[in-house]
Amino acid sequence: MTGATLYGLCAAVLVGLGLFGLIVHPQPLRKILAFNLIGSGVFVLFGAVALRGAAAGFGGDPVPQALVITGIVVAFAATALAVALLLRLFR
Amino acid sequence: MSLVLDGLSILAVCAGAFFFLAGTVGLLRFPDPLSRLHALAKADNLGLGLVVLGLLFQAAGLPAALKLIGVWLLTLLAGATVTQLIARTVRPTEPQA
Amino acid sequence: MAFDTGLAVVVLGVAVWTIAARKTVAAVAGFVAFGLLLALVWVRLAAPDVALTEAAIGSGVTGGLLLGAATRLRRIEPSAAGETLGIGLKLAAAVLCILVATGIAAIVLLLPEPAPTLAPQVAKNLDRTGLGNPVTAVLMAYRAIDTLLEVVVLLLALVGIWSLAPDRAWGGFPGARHHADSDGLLAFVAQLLVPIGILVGIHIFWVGSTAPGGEFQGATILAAMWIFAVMAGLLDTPAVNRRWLRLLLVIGPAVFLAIGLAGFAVAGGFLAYPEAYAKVMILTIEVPVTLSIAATLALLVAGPPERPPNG
Amino acid sequence: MADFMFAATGLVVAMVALGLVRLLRGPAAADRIMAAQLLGTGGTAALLLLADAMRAPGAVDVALILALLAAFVSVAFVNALDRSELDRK
Amino acid sequence: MANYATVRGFLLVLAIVLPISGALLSLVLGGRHAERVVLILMPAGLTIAVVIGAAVWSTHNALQYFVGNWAPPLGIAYRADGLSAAMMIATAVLVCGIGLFARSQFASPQEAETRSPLVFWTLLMAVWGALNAVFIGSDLFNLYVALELLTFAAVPLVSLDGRAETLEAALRYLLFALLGSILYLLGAVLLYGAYGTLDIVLLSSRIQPGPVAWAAVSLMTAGLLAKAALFPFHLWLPPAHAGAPAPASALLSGLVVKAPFFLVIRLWFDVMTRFPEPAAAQLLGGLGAAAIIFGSVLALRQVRLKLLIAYSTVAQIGYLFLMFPLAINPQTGHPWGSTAWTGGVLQAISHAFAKAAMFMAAGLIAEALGHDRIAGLAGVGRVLPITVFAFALGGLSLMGLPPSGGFVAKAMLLTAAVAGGQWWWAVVVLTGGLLAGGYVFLVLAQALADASEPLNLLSIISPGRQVVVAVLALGAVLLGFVPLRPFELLQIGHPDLAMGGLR
Repeated sequence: MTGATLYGLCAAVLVGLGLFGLIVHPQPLRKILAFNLIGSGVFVLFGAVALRGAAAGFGGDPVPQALVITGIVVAFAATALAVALLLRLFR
Repeated sequence: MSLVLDGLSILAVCAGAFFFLAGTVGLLRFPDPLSRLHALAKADNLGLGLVVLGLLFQAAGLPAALKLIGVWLLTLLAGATVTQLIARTVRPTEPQA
Repeated sequence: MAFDTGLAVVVLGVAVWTIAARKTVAAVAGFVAFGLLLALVWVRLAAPDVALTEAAIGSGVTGGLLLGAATRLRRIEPSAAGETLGIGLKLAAAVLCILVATGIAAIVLLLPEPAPTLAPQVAKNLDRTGLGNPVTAVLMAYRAIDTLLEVVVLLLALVGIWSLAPDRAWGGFPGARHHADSDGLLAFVAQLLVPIGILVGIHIFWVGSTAPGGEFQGATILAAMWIFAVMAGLLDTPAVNRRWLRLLLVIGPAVFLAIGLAGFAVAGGFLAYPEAYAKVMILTIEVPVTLSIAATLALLVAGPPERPPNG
Repeated sequence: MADFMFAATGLVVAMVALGLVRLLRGPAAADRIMAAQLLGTGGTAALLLLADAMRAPGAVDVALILALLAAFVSVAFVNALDRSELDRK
Repeated sequence: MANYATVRGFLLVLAIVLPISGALLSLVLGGRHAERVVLILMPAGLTIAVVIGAAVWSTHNALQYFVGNWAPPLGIAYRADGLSAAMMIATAVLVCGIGLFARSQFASPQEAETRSPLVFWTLLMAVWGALNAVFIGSDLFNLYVALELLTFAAVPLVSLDGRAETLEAALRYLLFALLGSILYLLGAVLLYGAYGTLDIVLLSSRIQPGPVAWAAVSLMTAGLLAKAALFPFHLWLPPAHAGAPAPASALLSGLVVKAPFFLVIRLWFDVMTRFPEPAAAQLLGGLGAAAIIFGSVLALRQVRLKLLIAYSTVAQIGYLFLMFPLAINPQTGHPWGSTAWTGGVLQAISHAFAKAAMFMAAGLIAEALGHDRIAGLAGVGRVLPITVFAFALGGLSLMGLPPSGGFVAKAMLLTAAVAGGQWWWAVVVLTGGLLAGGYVFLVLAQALADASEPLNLLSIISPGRQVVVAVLALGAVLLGFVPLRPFELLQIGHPDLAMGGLR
């Protein structure tokens, strides 16, 4: 098994775990946390895909790597908005 | 020459790893927060210091070496502060998180 | 390989913890650790640019934000929690999630060999962007419109957070006013650390055109340092109705748009750069964008205005 | 040498993972911050070692950021503790 | 020719850049200027949409533009086919209507800037830009960013009044939307990993039937369904759409939920164009049918007008998804030629007009009476005749009665169902129409009844706002008078389609 496959499988488990947390946890903050876990899983999957595409002297395909950077920033914005809503709701 | 440097690296990194081990054991085994704090503050800074020392023998050039030392100094500084801040929160009425 | 397997196991273990922990604060603490371990994973995935982003945003700022929220909510949340699922539904959810995970895992194993990749195309056109870092080339040239829209996404999230302010506090100051602590320790350290952090942030931004780094990573560090200074009582958050603040927030996307439109005139297309000036134009975009992102990220963490503008 | 560095990285990660138990169990908030601190330092060390093992100098910058932001997270946590006291009043 | 291509490409860029600039300007100028910026940009945006539509119509070809002159797969393409153009025009008209309607509710402050006007005007522009980006997007990741843009613009509109219940609705909406986006992204990365491109056109030629494509498309569809609030993911919609201020409800119910639906069309008819999957299409149709029945029955049981309209949205979204089993059917030939496809899209557009008008009508009624309890509506017909008339016109379209866009749409779906030998969908369409008739009648019967005592009006509603609502409702009706030929616009940009024509 290659590193890319290993981390790809790891990503699959992360998505499953996060999905479970999102469904079963009643508290919103735990749901937000679980959403971040799913997000991380998806991003690692991007990383595994990038690593598989290593070529032209690059350690990985730069396109999916760049997409992950965008994705992480968007996920942060989502988390910040959700947390602000939550704090306002329970204040 | 490179063999000697490698040897020194291995020695220092091993010593560093040992301090991390000690810090972790302290964190897990010591009975109260304050003694855990002391164990940790010493161990992790020394551990990182030794690891940095070990890596210095391998450093590619002066800028790289300076960067390594910079990382260590930064951690030292941050660690000292945070230790102080934590000590302040450890009071009889401390909140249970 | 043994190292990777070990790392993957630890990552999954911590992930399980963040889902399974009973206390929210503990789960969030687990998530911070998770982010840190992911930074290691990204280094192993030969993606240092992403590792920087994960360390800065994924673990650092998100961690700070969530820890803050969990701590503030810990007394209220248990009582406010909705209904818990019954054991049967939980089991059904578990089965569903295992199915999804297995499915994705199977797809991972089925992905074609050799893997399709755009790396050669990225490399072939790298000269035309004047950049040395392929990831920055993707973000600022090939897929620049993604980046432009993303900066706007961040701004919208901020507008959304501001919209949660009470009407009387509109235009006012986000968050509580922090005062320097009694022994001045935090303020002292902030005075020491913040300048260093700003230098590190600028460094990470600056090397981004040739080496791992870039505007998002640099901006996040700048934002963290600013929040640090606020927490230490060195600064207050700015009132959100200040014109300079609005300008600071908008200058990045505005310059991005302007240079993009200028591309029609000088290079025959939106967000196209003439080869000779590509690097200069990209840098001209990146500097204000970094400032805007830093301000936006910091204010996202600061939250909605809580104190009215005049008093 | 790379093998040794990988092994050392693995060892430090393992130590950090063990320290996590304290992070997760608490009981006091202080314990969690302490463990987070160990995590930051250990993570920094692991990244530096990994940078050497993989000949990836970019990872040193990651370590730098981690060192900087570990302090930030700890301070944010302490700060939130104060704030939650404030909320209660 | 090259010059012409640049000019046309400029239009596509402008369709996104103009509203986004509007949002930025509103934010930076603030105060009274936010509203002015929007009012100035509205006609410009409408013009752009119409010109794009005209260009597509006259060239009988999709407009295409490579951003930064980087061709896919490395770069990102924008592409406007007939469907994009139709959606953009409808969006532009509705945004203008909503903007005019919202002027008094979100009137600009005389002195200091106030919260809700600034947020509303900024986000109105942002929603517009995001919708256009979705409609002309041709790159799966760029579409993800556009969807997130839409989410962040839409969620704060829900909780604009700051009440706890709307905050809760906004949070729930956000969580559903985020789950939807992340599932969509998961599918996208699988497709990239297998085929090395995110561009829809390239992907459609490279994709092969098999577990990878199948899993990716299912994940993306599931995510989009969560965002489109298709049964059983509809739980977030009623509180969110009913809780928002009326102009925001109109925007959310009329337009925002159509964006994920639009992307499901893109996925199923553009990406998977060579591999129709009738069984999966039947499943989508089944969910749609469940949504129609379930949403309509729940709408009948509501006591508050805005919630009734919100549940009706749940039902009407169901109709949209009937086009999948009807269009992807071995017996009716290629999907693009099929009546069902046109009917489904027409349903999306006419529902947008009808629903926007109904939500705004409900808003006016609530503003006048101070409540929106259906049982207390007696006498409203006398006080706000134009408003109630507009509500009735919108209702016509929901029921599918002539003359209305809804009638033509539903008639097309019915025809396709009968022609394709899938009579069970016809039963669903008819039942849904009857139930819609029930809940619309419920409201009208109350509103047109004589009040037992004189109505106590909280505020006088200006005729201008009532007229705006009536014009939008008339738009839904007028769609029913459009002769069939212009509907060919919807099919431009799909080479395999010209042969099919309308049956």
